[in-house]
Amino acid sequence: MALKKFKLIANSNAPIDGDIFSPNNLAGKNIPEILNLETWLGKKRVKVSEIFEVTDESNESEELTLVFDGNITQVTRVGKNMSEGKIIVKGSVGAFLGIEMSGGSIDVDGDADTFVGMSMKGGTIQIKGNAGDAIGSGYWGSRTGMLGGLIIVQGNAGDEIGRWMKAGTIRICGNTGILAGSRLQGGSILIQGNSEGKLGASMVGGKVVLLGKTSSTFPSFYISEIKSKAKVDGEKISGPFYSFLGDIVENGAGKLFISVENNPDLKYREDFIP
Amino acid sequence: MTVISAVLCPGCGCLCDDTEVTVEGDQIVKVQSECAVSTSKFLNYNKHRSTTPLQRVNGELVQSPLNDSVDKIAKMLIKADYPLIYGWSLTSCEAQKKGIELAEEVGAVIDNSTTVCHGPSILGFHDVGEPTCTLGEVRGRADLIVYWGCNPSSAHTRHIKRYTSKSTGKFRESSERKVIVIDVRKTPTAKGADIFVQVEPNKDFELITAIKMALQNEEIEEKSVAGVSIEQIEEIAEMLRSCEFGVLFFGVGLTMSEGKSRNIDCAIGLAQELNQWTKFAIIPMRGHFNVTGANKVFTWQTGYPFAIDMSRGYPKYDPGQTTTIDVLSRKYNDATLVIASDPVAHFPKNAVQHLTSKPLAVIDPHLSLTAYMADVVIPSAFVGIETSGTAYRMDGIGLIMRKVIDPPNGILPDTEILEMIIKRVRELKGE
Amino acid sequence: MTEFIIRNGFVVDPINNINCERVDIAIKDGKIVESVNESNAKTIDATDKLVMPGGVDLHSHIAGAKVNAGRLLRPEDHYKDYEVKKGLRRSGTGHSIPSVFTTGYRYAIMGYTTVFEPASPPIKTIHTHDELNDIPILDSACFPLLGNNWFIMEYLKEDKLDECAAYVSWLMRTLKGYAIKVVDPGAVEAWKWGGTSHGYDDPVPRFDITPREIVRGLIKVNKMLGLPHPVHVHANQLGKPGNYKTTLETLDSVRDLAGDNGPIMHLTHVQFNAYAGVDYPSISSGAAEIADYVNKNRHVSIDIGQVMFGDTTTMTADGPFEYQLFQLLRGKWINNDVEAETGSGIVPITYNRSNYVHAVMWAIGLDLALMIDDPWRVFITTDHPNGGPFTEYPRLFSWLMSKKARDKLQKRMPRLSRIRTNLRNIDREYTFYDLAITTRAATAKILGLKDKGHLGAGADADIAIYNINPKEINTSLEYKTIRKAFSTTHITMKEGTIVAKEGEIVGTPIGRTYWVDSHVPDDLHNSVIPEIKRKFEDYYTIKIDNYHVPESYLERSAPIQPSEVSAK
Amino acid sequence: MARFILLSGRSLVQGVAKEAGKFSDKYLKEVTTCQIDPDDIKDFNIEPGTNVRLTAEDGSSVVLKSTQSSLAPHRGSVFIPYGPYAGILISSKTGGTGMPSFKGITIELEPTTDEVLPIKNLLEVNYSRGISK
Repeated sequence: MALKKFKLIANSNAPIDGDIFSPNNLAGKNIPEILNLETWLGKKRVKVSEIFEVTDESNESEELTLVFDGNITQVTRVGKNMSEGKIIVKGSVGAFLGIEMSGGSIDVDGDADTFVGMSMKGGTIQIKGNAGDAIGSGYWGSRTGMLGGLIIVQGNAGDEIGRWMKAGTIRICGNTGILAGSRLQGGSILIQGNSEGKLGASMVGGKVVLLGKTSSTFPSFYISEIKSKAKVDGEKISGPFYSFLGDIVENGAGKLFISVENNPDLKYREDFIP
Repeated sequence: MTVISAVLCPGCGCLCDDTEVTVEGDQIVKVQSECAVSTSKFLNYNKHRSTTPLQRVNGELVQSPLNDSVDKIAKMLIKADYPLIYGWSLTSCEAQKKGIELAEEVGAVIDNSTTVCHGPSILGFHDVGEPTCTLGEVRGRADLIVYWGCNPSSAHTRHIKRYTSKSTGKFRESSERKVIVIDVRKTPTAKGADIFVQVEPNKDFELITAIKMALQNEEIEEKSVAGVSIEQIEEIAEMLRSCEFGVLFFGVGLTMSEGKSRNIDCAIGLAQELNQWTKFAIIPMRGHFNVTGANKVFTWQTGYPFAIDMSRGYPKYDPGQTTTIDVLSRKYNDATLVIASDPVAHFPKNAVQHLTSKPLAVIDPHLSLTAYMADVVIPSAFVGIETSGTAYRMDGIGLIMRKVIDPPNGILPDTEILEMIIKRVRELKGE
Repeated sequence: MTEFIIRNGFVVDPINNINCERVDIAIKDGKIVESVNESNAKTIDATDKLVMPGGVDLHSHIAGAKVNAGRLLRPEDHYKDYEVKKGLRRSGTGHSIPSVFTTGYRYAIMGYTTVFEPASPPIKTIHTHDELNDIPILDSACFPLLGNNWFIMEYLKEDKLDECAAYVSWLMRTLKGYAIKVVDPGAVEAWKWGGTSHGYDDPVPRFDITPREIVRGLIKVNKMLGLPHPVHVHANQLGKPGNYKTTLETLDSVRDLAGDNGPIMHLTHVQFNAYAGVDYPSISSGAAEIADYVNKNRHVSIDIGQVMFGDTTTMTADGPFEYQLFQLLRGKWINNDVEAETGSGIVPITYNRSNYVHAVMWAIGLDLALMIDDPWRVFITTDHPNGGPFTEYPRLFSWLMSKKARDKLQKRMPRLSRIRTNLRNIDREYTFYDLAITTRAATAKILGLKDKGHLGAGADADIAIYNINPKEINTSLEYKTIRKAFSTTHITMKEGTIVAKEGEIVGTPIGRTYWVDSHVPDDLHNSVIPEIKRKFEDYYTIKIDNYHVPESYLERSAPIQPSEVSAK
Repeated sequence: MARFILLSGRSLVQGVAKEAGKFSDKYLKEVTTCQIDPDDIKDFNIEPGTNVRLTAEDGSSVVLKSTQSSLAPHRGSVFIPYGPYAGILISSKTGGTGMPSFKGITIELEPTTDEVLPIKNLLEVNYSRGISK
């Protein structure tokens, strides 16, 4: 199969709808056909040829690979609905990356804007830089976030990651903002860095594991024990961890694991271990 | 001399409708109102305004003909790849409708100032709903009033007297009511409360959660939460649970601080849960006099309350992307029309930086700070003083605002200015 | 204005006793006329098509505070169902609670031209009119909610019927309202103190009046004022197993007030009030008992409030009902109590075919439609959007017209739901004539709209032409064709303007807003006004002057004169 | 230099003064005050009425006039009424909600001898185009 390379040449900073850029959608299309596809640059209906240079390169992979050369921060919804193939962004990318994707993989060298993997069902998204807010969440009002798949952020992530998430895994290698795992219903969130707080607010299920430190914990999480390891996606993560259950006020049975070593402030909670 | 009564006040979201205005010739000479903001508004509305449109020429704003200014705005919006139309909270529903029509016509993002006041309330509302009531229900029944992160004594000066603790309703004397104020500072409202609870900044979510725990008789494994003692938390919970009709008013103290939309989600959840024990409602304290109307009109015409992207000819709603601050900070928009709002006076620095680096037009009765930085300014008539129109009170009651005085010669209402722009846009597009 | 002749269609016009006959219809100045000058008139060829009067929906929540709150609550309901601006067509969003423009277009595309909003909190009626003004094409009106109104409860408690009538009359005129609407009488006031259960004879807290007294009082008032529509009642105990008894009690409580002029009470979305059983696991159909009562008593009409499977949004002035639904579903919940008048609640719901309770509800709606013999007194609604969005009507029509269609679906529902309802034993199938009665002729009649629901000379030229040949189709078997045909008209005409053509919007005239210009004798009026003003100051947080909806506020005002003013 | 939490919000005077015009002295005076807790004033040796410089995390800064808060105690937080001065310090990070952080952001505060800029100059210094007139 082929590799298609895209270079952004738009002379406007208006948002571009990238929903046509998925391996599913471009499979079997040649360069002229791709250049002739239409999308939106702000309010203007444009041909791909007006905003991208596209070149063909063969590779050995059996799957179609789309490579974006350089920053495409104004391009949103890249990889929408994709179920196969690969997208590589050699730079930073706009919001809604991999929205509703169910398979395949997306690699971003730079940063990603908000709502990475919104309503995602499967597949893998990997961000080498930082990612914005509400990773793995769902559409407003739907009370359903990510349903499956894996999101890895090598850098830091914003607020409210995994909001309303039901299944799948989010791994943040750096730090996160507030409210990671808020309204979490299932799935796992692993934060290797620090959390700015309000961890797991209103969660009812699923698991949040924090290796770094958090400024505070909610009173509505009850400590149950100190565990030496936490499991995320079958992988055993070494602790020890304070293991909490919550969010009590939501009748929640979510699990919150917080590093003992990095959170000496929480020592007083040990008195409450049943 | 004419005395006009039952005048609606365009001062704030309370939309008090018992103002009496005395007009002599072309001047308002007297205002009967118990509110300093209202009096100031009626007596000063006519200052700091231009009576002709202005355009920027060589860096200076100079007087310009109306038609030419309309033409400039139409062209600016047509030419832009991603225009933004922002404001709407200080004008009528009729003008807001024209705004949607214009946005649809030019493919703009249209947003109202909800985006920087109660936007998070709406986002929280999308997830959980809201048990609420009109202000008359509060006056008629409530024996417990909670003000959380709001300061009506300063921002909604007659709220307490007209609707809550100092009012008397069919089933409730003012003496039977208790007031709890929860805020980060001991505000003037707090000083008049039965109980003041000082919450640490950014810890409202934690405090609401702790109150829920106390309601559910869950043990709190802390000595205090958010700077509030467990004893006081339990006391508040008991008051909430045992009242006959309680209402929680919340302000931007809750929507703007850490947690934003989740604070509201959590607070609404508290109000919903309290209905197991008693009757409980929650009401947002809306600031600008018709920001509620902007949400209503936008919603019935498009399905969404704010942050609507019309760039593809249909309403698309992606708060966090299509919200004004997010559009500006990503430098997406390449032209802006501001109407009935003054973002330069309130927005964060880098948002204003982008706003003022691209073509900018303003429609406003005042020469606002934004107007001073604009390329085109069209002065408009004051809604609720110089022109009539519908507005919605903070609790969703629609009221028709009166016109009490004529605008200066040549000054048109927003509706007419917008109609002219729409017409010009259609002409230029060859429709 | 253009003149038209619609030629060669098969016309179904029950009011004029026309049943699938080839009749040409002449149109001039927005009205149907005996004939037009054929050389000037444009011909619309309706050969082998079905021609009916425009649809008249008497109960559909399309405008006002709670409808809009529903839209606001549910961006997820409509973000994938949108309409792009195109020509005359404004953009919008749809699914269960469409935005205003989309509401008008979608109704018009299905051949409906008159749709009434059945619940307007009086103090929020400016809002209702705001939206009705913005709904294109459709003629409309709104019913003020009066069943929990403080003035009314006080007047009726004190037996001040004349004063009550004067108040209602003032209200209709002040608000530009059309009919008296009663929702869960007395119980909403009780709910304002947190009470959630209220029987027909339970006194309202602090008012000491029962729902029975409120309903009877308002029916008397309605008669005194000669309002064009019977009192429109949403009965107590909605949604509760066993509630069919309350429904029968309500119907029978006003039998002695009946006259010779047909129904005095319209009981709405009766499906939700026709449950036997004692709890949800034992819920079953009480439709037979209600149908039997309606068949035997001419003082009542009903609409069914059919449940359609899928996701929708329940919304009603019945706040206590929605609170109980919230307790059951634990999802989103809105409650909004309105000062001195009424309340409302909203809860999203997904009706699921394999859910026993939902399957029973589904069958009950059809039980009612098929077991009540007189199509002039049973109307087809989904109580949009409570039972399902109005856009589901074509599917509902296909079930009414084809036993095969409903049997096929019911086979895939829980067995008990089939046993505990009547539908499986009902063979009746609606004809096109029945359908035309129940969706336009009878609804126009019960609303008192003389120019609607028929195609005789003098009627408004509101016409739906469907792509179906009623002479050739076997409706029992070809239910999919029925569904398709009623989804999209060939042509919809509103007052002589072609508004929709094969699913495209081609005209967007402004619809009328009907209201009743009700009056009582001056001396009576003058005697109550001071008291109304005094109480108003106490009960409300706005000035009485600002309660008023001026006639000029309506985009297109259509006042109706009541038939007689008979207050003593 | 001390770290504080910044709260910006409406004040009655600001509400009344803005109706009198955003170039009025009254408005300027109100929106350029920084209200500090009396104990913080003592601890950090700030003379009420003297100027202080507030600097946000991104380096943006404004000079305001310090005043002793009448709504104390609120140690660790300072209050500025809404206005273009507060705007300079506020972050446009919305957390995916559209709402910038008007309240609860961290700032550095230090005494300064620099003057409080008039509004016109404030806008000229911070934005790409000046104001006219």
